[in-house]
Amino acid sequence: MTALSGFLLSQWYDLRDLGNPVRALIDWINGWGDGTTFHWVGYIVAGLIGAAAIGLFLGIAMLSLIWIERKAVSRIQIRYGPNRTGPFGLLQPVADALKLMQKEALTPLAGDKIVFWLAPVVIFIPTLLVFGVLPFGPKMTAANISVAVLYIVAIGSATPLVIFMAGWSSNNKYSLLGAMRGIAMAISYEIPMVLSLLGVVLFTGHMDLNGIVQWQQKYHVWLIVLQPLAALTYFISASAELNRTPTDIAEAESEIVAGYHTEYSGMKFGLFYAVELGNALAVSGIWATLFFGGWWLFGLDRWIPAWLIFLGKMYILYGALIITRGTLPRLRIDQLLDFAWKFLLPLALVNVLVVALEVTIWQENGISAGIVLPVFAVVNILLSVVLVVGYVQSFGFARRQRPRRARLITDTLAAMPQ
Amino acid sequence: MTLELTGERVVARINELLPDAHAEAVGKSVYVPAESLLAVCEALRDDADLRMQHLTSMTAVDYVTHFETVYHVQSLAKNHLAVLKCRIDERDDPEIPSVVSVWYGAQLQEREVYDLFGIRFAGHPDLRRIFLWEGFAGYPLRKDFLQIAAGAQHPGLPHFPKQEQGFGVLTGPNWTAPPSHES
Amino acid sequence: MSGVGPVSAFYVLAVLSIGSALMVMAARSIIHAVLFLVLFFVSLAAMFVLLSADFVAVAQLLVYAGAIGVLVVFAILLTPSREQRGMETKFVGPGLLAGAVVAGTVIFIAFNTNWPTASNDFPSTVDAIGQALLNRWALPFEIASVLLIAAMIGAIVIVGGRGVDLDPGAAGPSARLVRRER
Amino acid sequence: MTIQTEPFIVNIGPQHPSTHGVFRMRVVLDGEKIIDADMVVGYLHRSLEKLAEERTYTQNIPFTDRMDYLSAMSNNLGYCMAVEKLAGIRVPERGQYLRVIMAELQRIANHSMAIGTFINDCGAWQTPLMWMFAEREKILDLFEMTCGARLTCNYMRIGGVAFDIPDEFLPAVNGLLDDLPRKIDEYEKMLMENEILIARARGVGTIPRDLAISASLTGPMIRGCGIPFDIRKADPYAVYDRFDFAIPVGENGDSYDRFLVRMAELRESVKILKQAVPALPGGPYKVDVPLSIRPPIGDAYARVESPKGELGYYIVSDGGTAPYRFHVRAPSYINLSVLREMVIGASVADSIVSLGSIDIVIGEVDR
Repeated sequence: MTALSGFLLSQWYDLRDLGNPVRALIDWINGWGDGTTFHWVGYIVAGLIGAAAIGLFLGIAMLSLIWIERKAVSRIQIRYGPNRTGPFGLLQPVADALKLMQKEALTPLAGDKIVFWLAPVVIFIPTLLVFGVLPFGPKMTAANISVAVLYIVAIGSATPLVIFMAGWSSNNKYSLLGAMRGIAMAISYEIPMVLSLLGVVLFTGHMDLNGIVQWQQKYHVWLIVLQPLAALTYFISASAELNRTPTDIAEAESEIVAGYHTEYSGMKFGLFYAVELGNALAVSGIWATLFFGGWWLFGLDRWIPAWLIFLGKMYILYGALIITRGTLPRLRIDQLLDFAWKFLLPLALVNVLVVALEVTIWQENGISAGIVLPVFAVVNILLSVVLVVGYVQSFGFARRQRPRRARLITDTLAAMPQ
Repeated sequence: MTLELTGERVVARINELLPDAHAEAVGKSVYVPAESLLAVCEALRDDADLRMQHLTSMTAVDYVTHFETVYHVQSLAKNHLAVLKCRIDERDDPEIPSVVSVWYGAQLQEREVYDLFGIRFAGHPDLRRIFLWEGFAGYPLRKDFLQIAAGAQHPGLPHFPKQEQGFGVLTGPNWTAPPSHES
Repeated sequence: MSGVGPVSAFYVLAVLSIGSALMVMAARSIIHAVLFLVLFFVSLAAMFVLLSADFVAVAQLLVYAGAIGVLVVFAILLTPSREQRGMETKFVGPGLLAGAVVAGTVIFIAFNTNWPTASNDFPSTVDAIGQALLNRWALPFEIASVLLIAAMIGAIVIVGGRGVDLDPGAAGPSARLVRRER
Repeated sequence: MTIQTEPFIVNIGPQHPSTHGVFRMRVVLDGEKIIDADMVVGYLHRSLEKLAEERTYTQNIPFTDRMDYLSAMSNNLGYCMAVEKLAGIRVPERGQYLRVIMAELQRIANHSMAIGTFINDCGAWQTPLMWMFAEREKILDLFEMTCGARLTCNYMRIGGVAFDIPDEFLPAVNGLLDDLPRKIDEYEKMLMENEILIARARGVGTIPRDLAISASLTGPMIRGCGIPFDIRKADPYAVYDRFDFAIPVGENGDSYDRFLVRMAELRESVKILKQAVPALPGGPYKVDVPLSIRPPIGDAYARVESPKGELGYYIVSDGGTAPYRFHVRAPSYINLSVLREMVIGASVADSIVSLGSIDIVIGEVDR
């Protein structure tokens, strides 16, 4: 038994990292012929495996997320949620998908048909591309590019354009309003998002996600401790771009029906729905990678497969998104933009300044990390608490001194205006 | 308990305020001639004694020989209620002054009466049909509405309102109903 | 740039970028033109990836596809619709002439410049760019940022405070829906 | 230099998630700002007033259920009171108490729904709606227990109520009454203190006090403006004058105040119920009234405080078995007359909040 497990763990199909078997396969292909002629086969096979893995993962993840989200939200809403299809309603997502596929795919007569058809397809691309750089394990990154953080931002910045495509081509006023709102919001929230990511990049000196995880592994600390402000601003601004409830102004159901995807039906709507979930998952994945150590879990990753740790973190953080969705009412667009420009942006700027100072102090003086990191952690946490609480107090949307209860009148006639 | 003012009481007050209003009391209600309706309503609203600030309900009744509009007005401060009625003898094109300038709340109720009884309210800022569409033939709450011979004409538009005039908002005072089948 | 993969990728991208650039001109609808423009930006970014210029590629995507594309879209949405329709222009001749001159110049430069050959060993471009921007070119960088901020504030001053002037009509129920003119 | 923009006409409704039925608001937008608004109703017009002229007085009771289908009991009550006033019928004590109990339960059910949908209109993802539904559900169970129907109860009769309550009704009501205050506390804590809700609803759809009076507003709409006008106090019907309760009023007349008023009214209704249920007397629950009653010639106007406001019935009798004229003063409809004032100048999002705070039911607007 020990021999078997030792063999398993030492061999290329070590399941702690699924990158190992793939690497072995590619190496084997590359070894064909004289060792260089068939490199292009390896090139293509590697690409195909990466794409297939992401596609498969996303497919399963989205199906599971539909169920998880519906179930969790229904618990918040004191109801049972799906419980008829399959055990615990587990087959509900499948049923949903089947239903959507069977539905008629309507195309507005006066709309722009090509763009209308293209939008739900194109909107999938950024989601897929983001998952391409997420490190599921030490060697489990489909594309380990050196500017991954910037890449994520760049990919995300393409989404508003697709939203616009969907909204404009529907030739529906609600859709157009939704598209305009979506673009305005995406532009505003990109700035605090980039700035909060800048804090992380400055602190770690890495722009590739694996490097950031390894940095956290090296100093044995999660970045949320060192960068609480960045974690907060990133979470808020990234989740704002997801079009989920507190910030779903682009598809605000009660105002503009469904925003940019009002006119979509059938599987085209299903794609938008899936992308929304996929993006939410991507954001929680990025959040987990940047601020919660990614696949690393205080040495436990030696025994637990790294990808399991990462998936666990990702799903737990996704829970935070579900809770915000289930509990908060929507903000108005001007309040949302105010929030981005007047609350998140200053906080993110302060964070960048503080990080720059700290990194300079650390690097220039060559102080050992053991001393400097705990100090930074305490300072940053205190600073972020003070800043957030103080700012909320002074910025607060509504003033404090307002009646929060209705006045009760027993003698109505006397209280009538004369 | 809201005091339901008797007709005499209200008429006495009206006669004090407006001697030539010719209001006349019948039981609990006050019959006001259409010519002095607006003046009476305004006086009742502004009178410190009655303070009829709140138009509770406004409707009309078709008595076949004549129409009657009924106004239930009340004072929140004094907690009393009076019933004003106004008789319209004309049937083909009944018209009566609008009280929207006195009570803003009459706006929708007068539109409803116009829609269902065909009583025109002179001075109403926005007199359009509300439940039925412009061009609906007949006024359903009139007692003779069902007497349209079956098959002779279906109430309704001969065609959709947008059919001829291009596009845009086509209901409203600038839009005239297309000629109906009757002619 | 050798090997089957990169070469085939290059040709695909070349066709894509030139094709989309042509379609920008040929598209009748201005929105389609913008979308083709964005496609062109994206294929150019992919081209940079092929040249191992990660940072430039991502910046291209971020700035051009993300920001400029969205800005152009916004500008189009905010202009009245009658100016959006593609129309025949009488400037075909001069346009062609100007295009030919520009193309000729570019081709001339391309063939007559002594392009330095890149080494095969690419260091991380991000590091180099970061060092260059914050050490050697720190002053121009800062001046550019100040200039941009000035432009931004200027734009806000020009636009802000001058709300759209539309008569909401008389208050009360007398105001009516405005008839849409065309 | 002025920026030229084109106004943009948007039809909010008739099929829109937030119009609570087939209501249509035609707005002219400048960007997101509403510069003009107009309402279009009538999609659900069933010509109730005409239909009623063809049916006997008793046959008309089920029609009233279908007006404000969220508060059928109050609708029944108002109609029966009008006919009783016309015919001079006195309802026995027990019938009066049962009517009050049912009307107050209905008020709780309706306000739960109103608050839930209002917060839904503010953009919450159905959570408050579901919570409020849980409470409403229990009350509908009580109705089902009493008269077999949950929504369109058809429970009141001219001269009393249709049936006596079953034995298990009172324990169930008492259980509910013990439970409700705690739940209301919970909801108040969750909803009224919510910063986003305050930001969304405060100062939105503000109605000046004099406009509120002039525009004949009633119910939570006028009470939100600080005017304690409530028929139960001003013109007590049934046995409301025997109970001790207060009228909650708001301060500024904005959407948030209307929400506060509804929230506080839940509590006041519980208070009334807690007094009415133990005091429920024995005896007959209705007087015998012929099915085709012929009230004397004349007219009568009776009104009740329905959850939406003053629900008045104006009935003219010609001495026959059917009303000569049957008019309903529908609170939702008349409350809509300030819609234009509320939404002009606001954004689309705010207009939805304003509309949600009126608490319209299209069945009642169109009748």
